Amino acid sequence: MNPYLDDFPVLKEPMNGKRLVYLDNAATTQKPLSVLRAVEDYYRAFNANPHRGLYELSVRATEAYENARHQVKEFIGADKDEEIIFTRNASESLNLVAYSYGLNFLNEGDEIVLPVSEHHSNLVPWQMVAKAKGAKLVYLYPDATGHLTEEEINSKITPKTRIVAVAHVSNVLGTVNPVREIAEKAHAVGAVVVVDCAQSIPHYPVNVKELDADFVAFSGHKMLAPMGIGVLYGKQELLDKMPPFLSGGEMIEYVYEQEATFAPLPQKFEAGTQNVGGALGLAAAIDYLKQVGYDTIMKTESELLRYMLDGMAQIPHITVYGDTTGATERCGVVSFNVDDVHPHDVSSILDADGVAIRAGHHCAQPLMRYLKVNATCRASLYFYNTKEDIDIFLASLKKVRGWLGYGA
Amino acid sequence: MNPYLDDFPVLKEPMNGKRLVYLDNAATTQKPLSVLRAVEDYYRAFNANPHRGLYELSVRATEAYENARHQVKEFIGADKDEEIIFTRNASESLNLVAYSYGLNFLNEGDEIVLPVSEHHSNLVPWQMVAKAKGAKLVYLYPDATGHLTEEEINSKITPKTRIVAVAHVSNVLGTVNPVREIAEKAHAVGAVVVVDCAQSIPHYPVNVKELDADFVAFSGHKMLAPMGIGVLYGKQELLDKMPPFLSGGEMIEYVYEQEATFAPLPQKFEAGTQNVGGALGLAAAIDYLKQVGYDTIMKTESELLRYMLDGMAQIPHITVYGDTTGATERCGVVSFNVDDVHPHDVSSILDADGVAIRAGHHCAQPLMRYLKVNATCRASLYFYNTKEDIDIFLASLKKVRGWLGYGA
Amino acid sequence: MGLEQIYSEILSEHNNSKRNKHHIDNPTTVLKGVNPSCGDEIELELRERDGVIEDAAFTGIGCAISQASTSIMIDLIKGKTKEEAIELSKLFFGMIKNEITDEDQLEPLDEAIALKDISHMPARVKCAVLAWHTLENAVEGEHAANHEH
Amino acid sequence: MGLEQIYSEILSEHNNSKRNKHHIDNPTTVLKGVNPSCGDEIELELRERDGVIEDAAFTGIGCAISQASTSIMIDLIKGKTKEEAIELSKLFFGMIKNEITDEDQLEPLDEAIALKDISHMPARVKCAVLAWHTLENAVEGEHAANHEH
Ligand SMILES: Cc1ncc(COP(=O)(O)O)c(C=O)c1O
Ligand SMILES: Cc1ncc(COP(=O)(O)O)c(C=O)c1O
Repeated sequence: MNPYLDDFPVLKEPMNGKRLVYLDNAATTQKPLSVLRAVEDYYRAFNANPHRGLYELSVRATEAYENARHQVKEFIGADKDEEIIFTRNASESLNLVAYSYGLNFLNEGDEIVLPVSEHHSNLVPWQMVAKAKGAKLVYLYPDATGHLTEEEINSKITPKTRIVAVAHVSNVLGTVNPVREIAEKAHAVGAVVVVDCAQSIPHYPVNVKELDADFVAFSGHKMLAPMGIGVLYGKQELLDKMPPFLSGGEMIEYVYEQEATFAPLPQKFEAGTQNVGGALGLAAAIDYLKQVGYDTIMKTESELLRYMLDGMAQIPHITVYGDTTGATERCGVVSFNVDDVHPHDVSSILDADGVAIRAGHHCAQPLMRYLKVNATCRASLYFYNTKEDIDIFLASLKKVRGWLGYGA
Repeated sequence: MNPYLDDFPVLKEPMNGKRLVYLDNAATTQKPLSVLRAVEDYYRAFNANPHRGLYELSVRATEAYENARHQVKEFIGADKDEEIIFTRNASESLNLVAYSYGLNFLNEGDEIVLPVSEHHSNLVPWQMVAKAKGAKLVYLYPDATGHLTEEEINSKITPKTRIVAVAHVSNVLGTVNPVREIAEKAHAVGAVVVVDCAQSIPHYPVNVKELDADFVAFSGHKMLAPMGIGVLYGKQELLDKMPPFLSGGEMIEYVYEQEATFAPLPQKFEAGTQNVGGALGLAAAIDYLKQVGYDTIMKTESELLRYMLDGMAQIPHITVYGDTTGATERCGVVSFNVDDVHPHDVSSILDADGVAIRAGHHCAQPLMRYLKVNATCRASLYFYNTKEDIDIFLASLKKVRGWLGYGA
Repeated sequence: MGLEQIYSEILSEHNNSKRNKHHIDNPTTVLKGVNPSCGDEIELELRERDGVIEDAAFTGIGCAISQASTSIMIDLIKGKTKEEAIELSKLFFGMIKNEITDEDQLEPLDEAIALKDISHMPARVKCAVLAWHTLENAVEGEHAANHEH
Repeated sequence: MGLEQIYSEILSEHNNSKRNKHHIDNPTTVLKGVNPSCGDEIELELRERDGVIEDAAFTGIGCAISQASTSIMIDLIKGKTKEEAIELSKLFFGMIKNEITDEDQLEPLDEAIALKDISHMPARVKCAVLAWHTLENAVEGEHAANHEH
């Protein structure tokens, strides 16, 4: 038995009369009871607007909020608490960089380099910047196993490059991108590196120093925390020179009728009342992750991944995209198709067996086009999944073509 | 006994050894158990990424999220669900309008009219727009009771006016602004009206049609809901012609390498994974507010307000700002000062008696300058407050000058 | 869920047979219908004469439900007047929204009744209605694809 | 909380008396210190000769804690060398951060010891340290007000 299941009540609820097999962890993870409790305790005992009040309740809320920031800082190995900005989700974090850095430090003809596999949230904001500033988007294309070759990286990152935006782990192929090598190359030409860690930090230790990232974005809800809280890490020297993004309460210093001066970091980038409950939920999620340990998480997931890929290899009429063997360093995200069956039908059929997978473009339409598919199915793992989950998934998958009147 | 106290556990926790007297409701309100339960139920039973999955769990999450939107729409009397955008807080809602409407539909020399009493969140974003577009900020100044006269409104709103930004209720003086009259005047000159309802909707019925507002912003956390969820209402014809603000997942239609097309409303303005738990918390808060009823809320608060103002009038050396008698239509927000005592000291001294009030500029520095004060104390009511709360507040307030060695 | 009812023989037959999936001669209307959120895309071709739909067919890609729904619709509307086609589409929307449940009333929908239980699969409703929305737009002369779901 | 200790006689006395609140003749350094978040603003004036702080005073507005803390500090540093003043400020920060608690060690702070319990009121710490941060900046020749809290 998986020792963590008891902490996730939703995984024990029957779904369509069957036990839920939750394999859409790349979309969002389930939340352990300790996280729910942390949020509830806050609202039950010391809910107040932080930073604003001088009274005890507000002081406690402020302390808890700032401790959560400190915990995030420690968790990702940043230098200072000021480098941690709380946002709503990874998308907002990336938009913050695009608006506040991109629109202010890019010029006509500058290039933004990014893999074609990026999630729309690390792609569409750069289209906006490119359009506004007359900059150019230059794409990196992966090889057949989903990997970016050194050659591809070296040929695309040039002295014209001002920004390299790259996911640590692809949400479609599970590929671990060579962020450190990309950052080295980017820094050699004076570009800044924006790393989307939305899909890595739930499964992999993320250390901003080791990645040598200038900015790092991720979402709480993909790493056991509640929805509505995200993080942007930025090197202080960069954040310091960037203008505010959202403006309003809390992020100011002096406000006159016609102009304003702004608070120091991190408040400069946190306008309005922040999601203290969410930040405390994220802190509790970090505690839980630490307790489980990345070693256990990686070991569990890579075993399950191999088991799943082996099982899928034995079912005819299935195409897996990217690395199909689990041989390279990759995360437990598997995109695939069933011959002649639309991914939406696959997903509906699996759902009838209580198996939750995702079907569609996974917010990565340029990659879909590059892979020459319209959509794919995607099964994604987390440490609370079990071999039994995979068995049920495989059994259901075997029946798919039959449902639609094809031979197996 | 106040029949609602049992629903708010934090109000029964002792604070500094005393019962908590929470009078900082304008900053954030406490949350009833039903709201906490709604959020927890979601995470325990059907947490999933909405809109993205075809499986049962995600369908349930999507339905619940869209029902919450529908409930907000009904609550504020909007025409269509599409006109309700979920944001992080009122500040983000106002920034969305500033960025997406202001930066795109204003030109040099255009004027933005706003009361000098606006919260920084409905003021600093307009400074940003004015600076970027060469537009001009024109301020409305209140009279001695805090009210905007017809004369002031008529003289400032002119054919040059493109935007009028106004709070329904001031977070410093509690004044109810004549939004309908302002909107009439603004529409007559073709300007759009942005109404900040952050301080009204917790206490007052808000109907976007009756206000004749083009945009309405508010925060969940000030109306019993969790932090991390806010609302922007916009008239569909306006939202339709505005470009997206945040970009990324969920808000797109087709994404190509160099360009993208965008989803219809409301998704166009909701990039990335949304705060479903927060939206359900807001829906539960609306249910709770409906159950209490605005009649009861307004009656309770106006009685408490009069009791408080009467009591304060009997304490020497106290100055109340704005309407000091409760004679005009106003909400239960009272800003005041104690002669010779800095508001921070007042707040610390009251805190020792378990009384939570706020001291400072209340995110309204231009108003502070206009009132010729550096800062004020602010006590703000909600329907769960009691006469006993006010008695404790008044008793503590009487002692303040003594603590600092002044005669009473 | 009634997956059996939905992925019934009729559906898989229509999905597999390419009977109605081709181009027609001299179409009077060609209209695209898309579901951006799931990537389904059909192109409906109609040839009308004197207000009657003489011939119809479609091309495009999509899931079994949208493909079968389109094919079944084409079987139904061929030889019907434009008004009759619009009546059928209203009946179809009524069935999918679970507003019309009476079997007798639904009778004119014939094979399309196999899609009745889609009303219990909200995520797939837009697959089932794509063809019918496109038809409505084609017949009523609107030239934009309908994005509603 | 120990509000009694904090709003003690010493504090209210220093807050009320305007003994150190004025301008001085021929100041060698004048430096502003601000707490934007609470609006406190002081201007510290020092006259140094041969490395000794001959005279000091302040003007400005703020809460009882920041006013008293400033006044007490001025009493303490007058006649001290710059190095001694910096030593005192380190001791003060140590006390406020609750890092130095030993009474004997704190002795040089004299009346300022009345502010010890501010360490339990995090929201007011920045009021207590404003003057001392301004002093540090003034003595070390930095010309920007210190925004840290
Ligand atoms: C009138 C008014 N507008 C806007 C806001 C901003 O709300 P939030 O901080 O939740 O974004 C507030 C509250 O702080 C307010 O009182
Ligand atoms: C790689 C990647 N980046 C960014 C995001 C966006 O995260 P969110 O939707 O929480 O903003 C996601 C998840 O959807 C993702 O998988």
